[in-house]
Amino acid sequence: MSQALADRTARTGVPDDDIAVSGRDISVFYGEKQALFDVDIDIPRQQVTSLIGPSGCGKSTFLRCINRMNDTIPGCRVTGELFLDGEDINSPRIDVVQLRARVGMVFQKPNPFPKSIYDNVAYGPRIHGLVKNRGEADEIVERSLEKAGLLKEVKDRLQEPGTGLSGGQQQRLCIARALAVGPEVLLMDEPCSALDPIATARIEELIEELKANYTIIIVTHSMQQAARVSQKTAFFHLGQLVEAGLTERIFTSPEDERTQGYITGRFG
Amino acid sequence: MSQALADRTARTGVPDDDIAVSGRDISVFYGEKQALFDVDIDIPRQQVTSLIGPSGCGKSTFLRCINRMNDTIPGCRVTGELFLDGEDINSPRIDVVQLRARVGMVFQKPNPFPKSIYDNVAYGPRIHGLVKNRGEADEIVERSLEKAGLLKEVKDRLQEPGTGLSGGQQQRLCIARALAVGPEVLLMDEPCSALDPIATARIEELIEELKANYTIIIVTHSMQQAARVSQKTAFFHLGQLVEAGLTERIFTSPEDERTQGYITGRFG
Amino acid sequence: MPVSTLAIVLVLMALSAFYMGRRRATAAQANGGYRTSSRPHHHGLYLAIWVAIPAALVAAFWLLIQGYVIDSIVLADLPPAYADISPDRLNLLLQEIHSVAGGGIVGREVDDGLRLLAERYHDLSMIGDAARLVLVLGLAIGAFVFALRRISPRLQARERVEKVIMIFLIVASTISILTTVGIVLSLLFETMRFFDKVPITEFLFGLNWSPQTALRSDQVGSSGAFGAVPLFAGTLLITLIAMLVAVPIGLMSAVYMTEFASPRFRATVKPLLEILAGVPTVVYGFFAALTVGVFFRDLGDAIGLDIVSESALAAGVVMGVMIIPFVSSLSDDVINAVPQSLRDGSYGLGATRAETIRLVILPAALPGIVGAVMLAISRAIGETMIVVMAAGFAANLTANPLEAVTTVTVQIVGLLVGDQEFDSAKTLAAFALALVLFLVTLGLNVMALMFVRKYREKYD
Amino acid sequence: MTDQAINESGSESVRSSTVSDDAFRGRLKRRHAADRRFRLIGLGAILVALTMLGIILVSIVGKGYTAFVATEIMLTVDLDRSVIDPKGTGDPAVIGAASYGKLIRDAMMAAFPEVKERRKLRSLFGLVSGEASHEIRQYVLDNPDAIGTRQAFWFPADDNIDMLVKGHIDRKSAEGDRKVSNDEIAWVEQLEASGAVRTVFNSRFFSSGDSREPEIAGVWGAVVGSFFMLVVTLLLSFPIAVMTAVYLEEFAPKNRWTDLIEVNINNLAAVPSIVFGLLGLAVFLNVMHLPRSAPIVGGLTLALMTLPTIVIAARAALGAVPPSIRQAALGMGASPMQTVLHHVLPLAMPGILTGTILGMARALGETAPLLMIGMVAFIVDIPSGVMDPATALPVQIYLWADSPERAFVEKTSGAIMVLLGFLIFMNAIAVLLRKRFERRW
Amino acid sequence: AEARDQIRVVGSSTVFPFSTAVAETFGKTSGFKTPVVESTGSGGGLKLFCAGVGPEHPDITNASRRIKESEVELCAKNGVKEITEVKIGFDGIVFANSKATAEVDLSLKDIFLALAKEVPVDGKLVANPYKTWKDVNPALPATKIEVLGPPPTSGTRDAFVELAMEGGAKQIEMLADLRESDKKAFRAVAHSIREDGHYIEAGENDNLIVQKLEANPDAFGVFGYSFLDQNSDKIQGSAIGGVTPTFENIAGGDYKISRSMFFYVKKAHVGTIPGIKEFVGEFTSEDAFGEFGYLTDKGLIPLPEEERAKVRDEAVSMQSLTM
Ligand SMILES: Nc1ncnc2c1ncn2[C@@H]1O[C@H](COP(=O)(O)OP(=O)(O)OP(=O)(O)O)[C@@H](O)[C@H]1O
Ligand SMILES: Nc1ncnc2c1ncn2[C@@H]1O[C@H](COP(=O)(O)OP(=O)(O)OP(=O)(O)O)[C@@H](O)[C@H]1O
Ligand SMILES: [Mg+2]
Ligand SMILES: [Mg+2]
Ligand SMILES: O=P([O-])([O-])[O-]
Repeated sequence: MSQALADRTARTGVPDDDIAVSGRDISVFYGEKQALFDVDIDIPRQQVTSLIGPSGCGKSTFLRCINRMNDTIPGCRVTGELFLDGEDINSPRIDVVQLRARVGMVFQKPNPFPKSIYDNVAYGPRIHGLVKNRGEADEIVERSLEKAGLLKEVKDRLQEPGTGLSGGQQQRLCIARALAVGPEVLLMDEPCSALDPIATARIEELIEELKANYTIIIVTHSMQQAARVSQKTAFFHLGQLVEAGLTERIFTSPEDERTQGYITGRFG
Repeated sequence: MSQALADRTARTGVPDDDIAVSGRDISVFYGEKQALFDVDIDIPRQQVTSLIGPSGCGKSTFLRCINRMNDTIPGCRVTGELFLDGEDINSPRIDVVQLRARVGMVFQKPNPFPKSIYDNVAYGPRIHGLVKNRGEADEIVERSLEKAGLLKEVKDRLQEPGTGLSGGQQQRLCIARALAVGPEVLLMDEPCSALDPIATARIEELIEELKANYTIIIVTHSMQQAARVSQKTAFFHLGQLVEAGLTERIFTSPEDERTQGYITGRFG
Repeated sequence: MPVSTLAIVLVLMALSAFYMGRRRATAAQANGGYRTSSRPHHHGLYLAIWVAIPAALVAAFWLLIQGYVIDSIVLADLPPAYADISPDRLNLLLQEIHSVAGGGIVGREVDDGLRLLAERYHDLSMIGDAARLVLVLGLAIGAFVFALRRISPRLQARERVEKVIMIFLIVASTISILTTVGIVLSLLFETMRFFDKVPITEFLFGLNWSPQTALRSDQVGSSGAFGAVPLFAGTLLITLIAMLVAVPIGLMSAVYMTEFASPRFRATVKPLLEILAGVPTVVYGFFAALTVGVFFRDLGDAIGLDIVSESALAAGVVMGVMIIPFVSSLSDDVINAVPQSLRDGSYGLGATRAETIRLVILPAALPGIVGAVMLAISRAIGETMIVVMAAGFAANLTANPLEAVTTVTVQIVGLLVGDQEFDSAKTLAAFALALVLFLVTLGLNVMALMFVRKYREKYD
Repeated sequence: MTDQAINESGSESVRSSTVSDDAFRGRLKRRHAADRRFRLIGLGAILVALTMLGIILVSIVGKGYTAFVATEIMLTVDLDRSVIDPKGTGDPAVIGAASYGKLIRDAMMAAFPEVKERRKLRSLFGLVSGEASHEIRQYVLDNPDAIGTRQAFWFPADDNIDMLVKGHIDRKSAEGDRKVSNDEIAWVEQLEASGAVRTVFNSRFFSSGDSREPEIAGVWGAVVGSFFMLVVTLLLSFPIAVMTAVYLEEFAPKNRWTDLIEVNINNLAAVPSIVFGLLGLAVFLNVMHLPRSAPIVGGLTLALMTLPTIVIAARAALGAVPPSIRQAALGMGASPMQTVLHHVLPLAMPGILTGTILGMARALGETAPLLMIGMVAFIVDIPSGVMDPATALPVQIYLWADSPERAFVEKTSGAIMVLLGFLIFMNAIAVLLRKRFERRW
Repeated sequence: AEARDQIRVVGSSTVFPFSTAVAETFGKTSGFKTPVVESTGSGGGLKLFCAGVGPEHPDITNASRRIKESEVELCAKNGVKEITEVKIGFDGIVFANSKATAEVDLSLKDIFLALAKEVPVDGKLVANPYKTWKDVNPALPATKIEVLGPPPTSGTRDAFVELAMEGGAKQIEMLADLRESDKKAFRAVAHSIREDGHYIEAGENDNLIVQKLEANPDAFGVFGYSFLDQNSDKIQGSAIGGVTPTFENIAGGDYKISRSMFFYVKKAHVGTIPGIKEFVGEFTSEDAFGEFGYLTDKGLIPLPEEERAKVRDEAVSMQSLTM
């Protein structure tokens, strides 16, 4: 680990403690099939990093490495090293529960629990003991729903099941649920894919706000969105990290021709 | 029915037989809650119609009326009349199975069957008897996957489960599955929400192609996409159809101020 | 043609009808290029149904009545030798006729009269069999021709076939109702006779059960008491103990198998546990009576508790062991069916496995788990042998699991297989017990249904 | 999150470095401990259940494995023509009617010439099973040429001798305390010394029907009876239960009537099995006049008993299939029936099969309802169809367990082992099927 | 209705072991099919037997007690008018305990006092206060009274109550007086067994009781003689009034607690169902129920010789039962 860390500054030119997440030689296999190939990446603290790339290129797979969600997929194997604040998250000393509390995630397919909207949001704070009583829980639920831009639509039906919401509402519910725990790093797998422009704008604002305190990694297919919200962008292709760097640079003068090809393709 | 039909030409200015789907006074209730209010709409044949509007406004709900998928939601009640090629689809003489074969649907949340990729696509043609033997099935599967832009990625793993695909791949699989049946009308509920620009472009091309023979209704949150692919656009708000018309007109000179507000909001 | 051959012929005819229907529809489709929602195999099924079902129904009906009809024809004009036979011997005469006609032996000389009757019976049977054959095959062929004519591109064969399937489904569902009606009817009359002898209030609210009534008329005996409360209390107590064993062990086993264990472990352990459900209850009975009961008694002796060896505890614990797989396997299946995305959602928030299971998975699987538990409770309430052997017949009204109690089922079995008399309150009590138990469990189930309705979480 | 933290960070932060602070760590420790406990409890639960299973199996096998071997005694029998066929007719009817018991008795007296006293002779003749004379008879009928020769035969020993040889009777206990006399022990020891006693695999146990003589009693009749019965049960209960479940869960309108059916089915599961026996008695015997003691009646009765179990399990399994699968299929233009047959039912199949396993296991092990329909009976002949009188394995066990003869103790356990073998075989098939259908989504 | 060529026997579980042994031998030697013998209990058997004539009804029923008048009436009502009764021997009911404990000698009075629900104390009937055998009779050990016996639903229990309990009650003066004055009241006392845990109503599985006695040396059990015979290495029968339950004592009538066993033949079926006569002949042959017959090996206590001859004659000639 120390060797790898030592190399880092040299390679990235970013001082160590500005790097929240850094991956070295990350490969992921689903059974026989390799989905990620030797990814080396550094993700700056308290900034927004976008992951872009064609469908099936491994963005979600990479995202799931960061909070070790890949552990839950049978037959999935991750090699290489991934550091969060300088700690190897795959080391046995790391507690995946704490890791996942620190690294929140919004999934690509909205997956609300078959519980009430309220309980969906209150779930995280409750299990982590962040709330002591009903009052605190109410507050945190309200605040999180508000941030995710859902409060207005659901405030008079908080006790109805989360599964009865529209697709976009479900997605915002999942965002609220992740925010309620107050993670340090937030992984968002296409958080706006089911959202209309207004809701999208709301989420982008939120991202802007959160950036002050959180490290955010967002998978998006909208290059405009990537350009709007992120400071850094990483481009994946066929399981490889082709190029990563400042968003501006990636969009204006990509080094790799695959990147070039992708971003100059028709817009999404 | 006849009265309603008679009214139509007058109202829309479009000759009858160019209208594929037309709705009159459609309201939808989920239990007590009303989700759609008296929607009157005409959807032209062999064109693309976009449904836009903020999340939760009832786009999916309306889409599900057209192939009567709302029948499957317990407690959901639809009133009003909906005509497909002049036939009332809610009439008892209509066979919903045949209706759904004629009106294909791609759902907002990808829902592949827990079967192999191949079987996912071949399922529709098989039950509708569109294929007689393995060879024909192979062909139709290949063609549909190709059209949905998925073939390249999955052609060497057709026998693996469809649930093991990435989010975007699953969505394209669902599109391929719907295409395989060769419906007359295709309902697409945010078909590109999980897709990258290239795949999106592929689907948009496909829509362009299909338009020649199919009537397509697409829910999208991307106004650019609506502008690119559709000839007509309908804007929903809080369960009401606020405005519908030629896409160009809607985007350039909306009549209703809610539409105005929505399309001049920040872009998605 | 014997019945089995006829059945096989019908099946073969249905099969060929299926193929023909399919062929014809395929051909029509190739020519006409039509499109309906019916596939060629639907047409095949349509044809097969027409061929098989009416014919099978008629055959079954014929079979049912042929015997009676022929018997009554044969008996209608008896030869003079049998003219004055008493009605209750007719039955025996028939037996003899059947025996002789079938070439079997009879324990007496076969006289002419009998032989004549037997021949007549034989002839009539042959005629009946032939007529049945002709009718059934004729019907099958007729239906085939009729249905084949109707096969056309326009025919909505799938709808018809599905309608027939639906009828089958509905008929199947009503079998449970018929079973219930059958049970109630087979209990009701005896129960009413019982309540003629013992007032219903005494039965329902009496605290003393002691069916020590005399069985013989020359035997006076004590009058006996028929207060069923101790039996129901005993049933409740033992069921409760059984559930205290089975639900935690079963549920935790299911949870461990689905959420913690490797698939290999699960694949081995689950069937192993299922063996527990199939060990004959007699074996459990011996186990409870001789091993567990004695073990608890000795344990009690060691710590200064007075535990009888027929304690409710022993019977309940062993019964609990028996029904573990009802809880574990069924819960395992429904837990396994909870979509992975829900687990992901919870893990992604930093929940531990235990939290995910308790707060997300179990609630989502609740209706199925309640179903499993209800099934286990049902099994416990209805179980007999274990309790007969391990807990015995002592009707104590107590909530103390260390004492002996008895259950409703024990008494039912005791009363029914013991020395019985057709109209003594003692024998009739079994029917009353069964009926009341039936009603009590009905109440329990209504409550369970309402519970599930209330707490159901529908995922997806 | 402490109150202070909230105040400090204000509304700005759900943000909580709180997930890294000490309080959080402390809680985390406890949560992990709880998690480990939970896991251990799970493992413990399985271990408890398996231990119970182990204890039961061990006690059965420990008592019963000796049922699979039988003691045999060798006797040299003179197939005396003057006894078997004095006139030399060669007519099987004559040969069959001869007194083979006498041949055995003669052989015994020849082996122990010193025994003369009438009473002692009686017990000497009792060393070999009464079956010996039937065996000789069969042998002579099959080999008429052997008449007049002397041949050595292995005969099954009497049950008490069998118990003695297997060590279930203590040779050292006082004579009055055991079923074998000192003389008998001496004779057996003499035979043992000359190698005329052996224990062999008890094939008769697996091939013959019931008998009142433990040494020749077998389970085959009961196995066949159980088989016929379960075939009837399975053929009826499985399809009917699945159809019922499908109708109720997928098609039936949700109204009072279907609620009634649902409650009713659940309630049927709680009906004591003996009451199903009463029902079977009333309906199948008294109304439909099917024969008593026949597997078809047993099968029908058990089918009614098994039905609710499978229905309940199947409904739970169908209900657990996510709605999105149904939506997908319906959206493709599959009819509701096709949706169910193609997608929902296969996905629910593991649960349905579990219910079937449990229900059939119960049907296989059930005695009480069979009491009422005449299957608790002594039946020697092996049934050849569902209409023949038959008994079933659990009934055989029940009857043997209640027989006075000591030798039936091991037979009882042996029969239990056979039943468990039957059960495991039956379950194995279902488990394999179930595995094929199992998947997570 | 199918033709039947196989005898069907139903009835008492006590007679079952003997009836089946006869059936097996009959099947092997007679050329007829082996009869099907069903264990339904005496009452259940008679109920089936009396349900009517015809192939669907049994031909013979076993009983461990005599048929009751009401049952004969029921039979007659259903057309079963002629019945032949055959008495086959005795069944001793023993009072036994584990060999690990000392043998005891009980009087019927001791048994009554130990097991009755109410016993006379100082001229009044009170709920049975005795806890140990010593309380009942100072000569007995001071162990807790614990008796495993059949439940009230069993025929064995009826016989035990009638022979042992009632016999014991008669030996108590006060109850003997009561018997003179009010027979009914006397019987109510004599026939009621205590229900406070000292008498444990075990099932009808006698093997189970034997094994429970082994596990619990202080307990006594009430069951049939054959089980004592087969388990003489583990359990011992208590002497009743100085007489031990041995084969000879029961056969000779010295041992008081024993009852007769019967079977009943439906005469109407003789001649129609093949083999009934022969079966009855086999059952009543000296080889079967005689002193050295195979049934005695199975635990049957044979009738005295003259009675056997009489029974045989009446059986073979199918003499009708008259009550
Ligand atoms: N099954 C249901 N039960 C109850 N309410 C529902 C259900 N499905 C949708 N709704 C409600 O109906 C309204 C319209 O939902 P619909 O799914 O049509 O929205 P939408 O326009 O598709 O939104 P989105 O873009 O977020 O998918 C929403 O308020 C939603 O919460
Ligand atoms: N559970 C799985 N089992 C097997 N293969 C998988 C699994 N999940 C993903 N894959 C494969 O791994 C590759 C990368 O998948 P991933 O989900 O990371 O793609 P993605 O970049 O997120 O795509 P999208 O934008 O479509 O969501 C794909 O080829 C996919 O088919
Ligand atoms: Mg993805
Ligand atoms: Mg929607
Ligand atoms: O079965 P029994 O009537 O003899 O107790």
